[in-house]
Amino acid sequence: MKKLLNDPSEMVDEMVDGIVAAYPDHTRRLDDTNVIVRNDAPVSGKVGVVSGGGSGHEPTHAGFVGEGMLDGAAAGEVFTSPTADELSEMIQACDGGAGVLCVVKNYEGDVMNFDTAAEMAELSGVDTVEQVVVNDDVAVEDSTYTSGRRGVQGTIFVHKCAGALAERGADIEEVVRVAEKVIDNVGSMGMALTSCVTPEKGEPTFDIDDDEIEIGIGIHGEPGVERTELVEADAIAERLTNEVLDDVQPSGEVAVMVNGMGGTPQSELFVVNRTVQELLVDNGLAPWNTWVGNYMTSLDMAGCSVTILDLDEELMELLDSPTTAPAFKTK
Amino acid sequence: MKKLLNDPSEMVDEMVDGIVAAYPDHTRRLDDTNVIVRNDAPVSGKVGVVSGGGSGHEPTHAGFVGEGMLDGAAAGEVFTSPTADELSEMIQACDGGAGVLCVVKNYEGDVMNFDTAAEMAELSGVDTVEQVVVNDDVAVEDSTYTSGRRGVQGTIFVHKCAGALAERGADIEEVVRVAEKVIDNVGSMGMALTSCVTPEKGEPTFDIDDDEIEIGIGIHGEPGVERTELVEADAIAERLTNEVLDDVQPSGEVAVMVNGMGGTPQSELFVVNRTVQELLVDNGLAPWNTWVGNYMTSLDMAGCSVTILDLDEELMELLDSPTTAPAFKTK
Amino acid sequence: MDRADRQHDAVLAAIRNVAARLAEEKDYLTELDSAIGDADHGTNMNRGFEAVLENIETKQDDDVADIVKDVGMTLISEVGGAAGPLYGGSMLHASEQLEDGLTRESTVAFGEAYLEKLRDRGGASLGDKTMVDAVTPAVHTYKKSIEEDDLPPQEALAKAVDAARRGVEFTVPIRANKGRASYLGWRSVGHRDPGATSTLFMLEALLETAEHHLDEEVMEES
Amino acid sequence: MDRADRQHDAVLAAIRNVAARLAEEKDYLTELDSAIGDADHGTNMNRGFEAVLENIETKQDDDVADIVKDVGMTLISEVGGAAGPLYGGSMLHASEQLEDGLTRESTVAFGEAYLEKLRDRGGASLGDKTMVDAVTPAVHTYKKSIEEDDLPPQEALAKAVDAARRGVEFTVPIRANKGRASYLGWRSVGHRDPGATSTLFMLEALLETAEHHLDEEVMEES
Ligand SMILES: Nc1ncnc2c1ncn2[C@@H]1O[C@H](COP(=O)(O)OP(=O)(O)O)[C@@H](O)[C@H]1O
Ligand SMILES: Nc1ncnc2c1ncn2[C@@H]1O[C@H](COP(=O)(O)OP(=O)(O)O)[C@@H](O)[C@H]1O
Ligand SMILES: [Mg+2]
Ligand SMILES: [Mg+2]
Ligand SMILES: [Mg+2]
Ligand SMILES: [Mg+2]
Repeated sequence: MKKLLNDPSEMVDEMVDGIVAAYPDHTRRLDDTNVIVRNDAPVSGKVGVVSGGGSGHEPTHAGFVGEGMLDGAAAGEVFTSPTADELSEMIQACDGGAGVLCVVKNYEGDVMNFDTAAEMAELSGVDTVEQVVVNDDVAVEDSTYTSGRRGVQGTIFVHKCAGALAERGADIEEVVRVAEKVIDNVGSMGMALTSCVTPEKGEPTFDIDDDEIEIGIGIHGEPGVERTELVEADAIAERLTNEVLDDVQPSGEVAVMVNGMGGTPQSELFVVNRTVQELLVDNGLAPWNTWVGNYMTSLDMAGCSVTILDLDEELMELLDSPTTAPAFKTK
Repeated sequence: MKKLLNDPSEMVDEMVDGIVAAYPDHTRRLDDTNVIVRNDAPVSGKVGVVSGGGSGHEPTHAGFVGEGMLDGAAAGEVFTSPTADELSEMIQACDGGAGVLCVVKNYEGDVMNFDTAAEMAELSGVDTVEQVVVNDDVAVEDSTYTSGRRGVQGTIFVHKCAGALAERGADIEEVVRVAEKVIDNVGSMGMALTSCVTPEKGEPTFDIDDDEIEIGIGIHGEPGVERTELVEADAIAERLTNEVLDDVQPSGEVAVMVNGMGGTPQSELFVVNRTVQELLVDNGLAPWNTWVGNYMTSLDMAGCSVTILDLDEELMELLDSPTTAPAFKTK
Repeated sequence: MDRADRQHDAVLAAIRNVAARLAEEKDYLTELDSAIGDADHGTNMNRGFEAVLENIETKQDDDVADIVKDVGMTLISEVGGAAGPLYGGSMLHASEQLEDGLTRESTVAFGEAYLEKLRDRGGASLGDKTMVDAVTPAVHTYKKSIEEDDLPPQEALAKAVDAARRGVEFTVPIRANKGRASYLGWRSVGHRDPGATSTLFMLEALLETAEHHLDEEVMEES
Repeated sequence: MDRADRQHDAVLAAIRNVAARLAEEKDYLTELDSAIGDADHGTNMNRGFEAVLENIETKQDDDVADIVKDVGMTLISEVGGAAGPLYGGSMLHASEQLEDGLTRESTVAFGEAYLEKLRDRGGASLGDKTMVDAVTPAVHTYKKSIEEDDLPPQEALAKAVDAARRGVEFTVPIRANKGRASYLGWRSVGHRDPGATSTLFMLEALLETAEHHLDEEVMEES
């Protein structure tokens, strides 16, 4: 498998350089880490909002660093949670005295490393470190038999709403409240046509035939919850949308994300979006705004995900307030 | 090759529906065409700025329709110029009485169809239809042996600058002047790791080995100007950047686009960007702003392109003025 | 059936034959366009002629010139790309020559007008590795066969097809100087031009039709 | 060489052996993680132990507990993912038990502390198809072999390795309830757990080291 890389083991390091080189006005890199923070971090008196996770999901998370969104983003190795010491450095660098909220996607590695990092940061003098865990993947049963549901694309809406509220000077309880509100009202589900290829392994993570698809995949090239035969885009759009709607049960205006997994052309995402929107309207919902594109990817995997967030006035206003984060465009 | 599609021959039609469904506040579709225009088109007294071309390059062109950028975008079949009659309808729908500028990428099909469309639109009462032809692809020799150089990613900067000036109420001569200024100062070059797969054909357009790359490709799955062995990302970044710099010969501040061809993860684009930026600085240039992502793609092709625009105060200001176009985020 | 009716039927039959042939050759033409273009020529032409077939159902009563004009307009609005304006525009322009029906003279005039518009619109010269390389020898040969050699129309057309075939073969060893293939530079050498090839297929379908529907009588000066 | 020096050397040798074994098994572990996880476990562990190898060069003079502690910290800051805090955190926590060197008692206490931290941090129970399934039988067996059966340390360790191997095999036919593999539900059945397997490899490397570097004398109570 061919990739635009130098030494694969240097990929994350070089990528982080490349991100900061693209957005030097907004971002800087913390020395000797793979952490990117806002250039003006810590913003005194503002609650810091940070996130992080394995690499391979770009533009997640670094693309969401900017005024009105994230203060910091930590990049782990590909699909591997960042280590606790880097996370702790990020928390410290983004603490303007009003506390730091960590937005964590629900994976045991991420949760455990963020937990450890919070302890370390508190020992280093950060007053308050809060954590919210995003678990929007409705494909996964939330039962005693799993580690809870995974966190996927809904996380981006958490970043935006929490980041916007923090930017306005809200205190940490308020920021946590809004983050939890998004988490409670968002659901996602994804599918794959192909496996991704990780730089180190250089081969597909899973084998899949030319007439098969995986339904209910995560963002790490894990197999999905079900393998089915290849069906048309409309059938896929219906399956994903209906399962998300069943879970989220929205009632009025919704925010929608039709996300590409990295290897799928945007034309196909729009074909999917057409049917997603039809279903929403059929269900009496009002799509308030829609994002179509590659927002939280799985390297070069072909496939898509559908995310739906049930909105109220507060969330609409927060989603729409300005941000300089390069990967998020407001309505 | 698996794709998120229904009937491949309905792809463009369904995609156009899906685009308008995603951005209903900004856009609408002209009946019985694959043309998307600003919801409020024609804007009375404003010069209309329109573009178009084959599909398969999303978010180009529809993603650039919005206040401050394009008034209209016509989508042809995949990699096939839109037909003259649809182009003519677009021109008429975007004529607010101050004339319409057509931004055309230099392909014979596009140029011939836009030429015919302009004649048709003028017959239907549009006073002034102007055309600029973008030919920024430095990979192609501009000689009597070619049809001139191709138009590629630099076109997006033309849309933005011309669109911003038109939005401010400039007359058509002024808008043409600025479009030509961008064209004179921009260059691009691309490469591919893999061929794209068109929906109708369902197979790679060209064969390429696992240890080969194509240098100097266009955006239609055409083979490039040269096939070489697979090299590291740094070598690729150097080759593309140096050839573009040689051609554009910029001197101070530059705008940069590191564009993915559709199938390349953003992480890899950032690895490329790192080296691009180093080279720019080594050449005494000041990168004023950089866009990294999928802007003008070739379906699911893996690869990238580098675009450099030599800036002056006017172009910086125009690039940075606000636009609601979903696929373009200002600095 | 009078002469006009027979001509009318011949033209409709020709269109159906061309459409059928292009449908058959769709994948092959796209294959040729994959090598030196963007893999859409077969799809483009087939889409165009499918629309033509639909349209002529409603144009059964038009005269020969109007039918050909309508084919040109349909191609312009359905094919897109480079082939759309070239095929469609040339046919539209040349259709005028058929206003008095198909005669030895009018078909020569049609060919000449077609070639003229093709060269005008696309700006390609002979040897640029485009459809011009197939059209030019066909038109020249047809004209000479009719005007100088006084051959019957089918024979003249058969010679024209043969000439076009040489034109297509001639595109193989030369470098493209127009169209998408020109971006390949020397790498275009060794490949058959898709547009020249589709031109040949159309001419072959015309010849086949002529063998069944045209005889000297039908094309006699009225 | 006195007892402390021999223990010191044994620990360094053990670390090198473990690192070498994980380097060898890197692709296999990643392969296992491809089937039910995200294809990084081998890379993660290998990256961690490469860093450990570098670090111990500068820690040659530390005592046994400090060296193990340092290994834990390095794993925490280099491995990431789930394995980093689990392996690193457990080792860091358990290292305290070695403050008075390697003895029959201290090694049992180390194992117990390691297991305790592992279960605390990850919240997994036996049978959840995680590394807990390898660590638990190993620790239980080692403790019983030393405390009840009064076996020599190597023999106890050999039994522990055997126990871990059964634990690893036990992960194959059961459903995952923790970690990434749990998202697969029933589809996880039939696959070997990567973390349990890397645990086994580490124990095998320890046993190999013990056979060369440890005898009863070295581990006698001082
Ligand atoms: N300038 C031109 N003059 C004459 N023929 C041309 C010209 N440009 C392209 N062609 C013809 O058009 C053919 C390609 O048509 P098609 O693939 O349908 O359009 P596109 O090149 O836009 O994809 C070429 O094989 C060539 O014969
Ligand atoms: N909660 C847990 N408790 C114990 N072990 C766990 C837990 N979660 C994961 N593991 C172990 O970690 C292994 C995976 O490690 P690794 O692949 O490096 O991390 P990640 O799952 O973050 O990619 C699993 O095979 C399993 O043995
Ligand atoms: Mg991982
Ligand atoms: Mg084309
Ligand atoms: Mg073509
Ligand atoms: Mg893993």
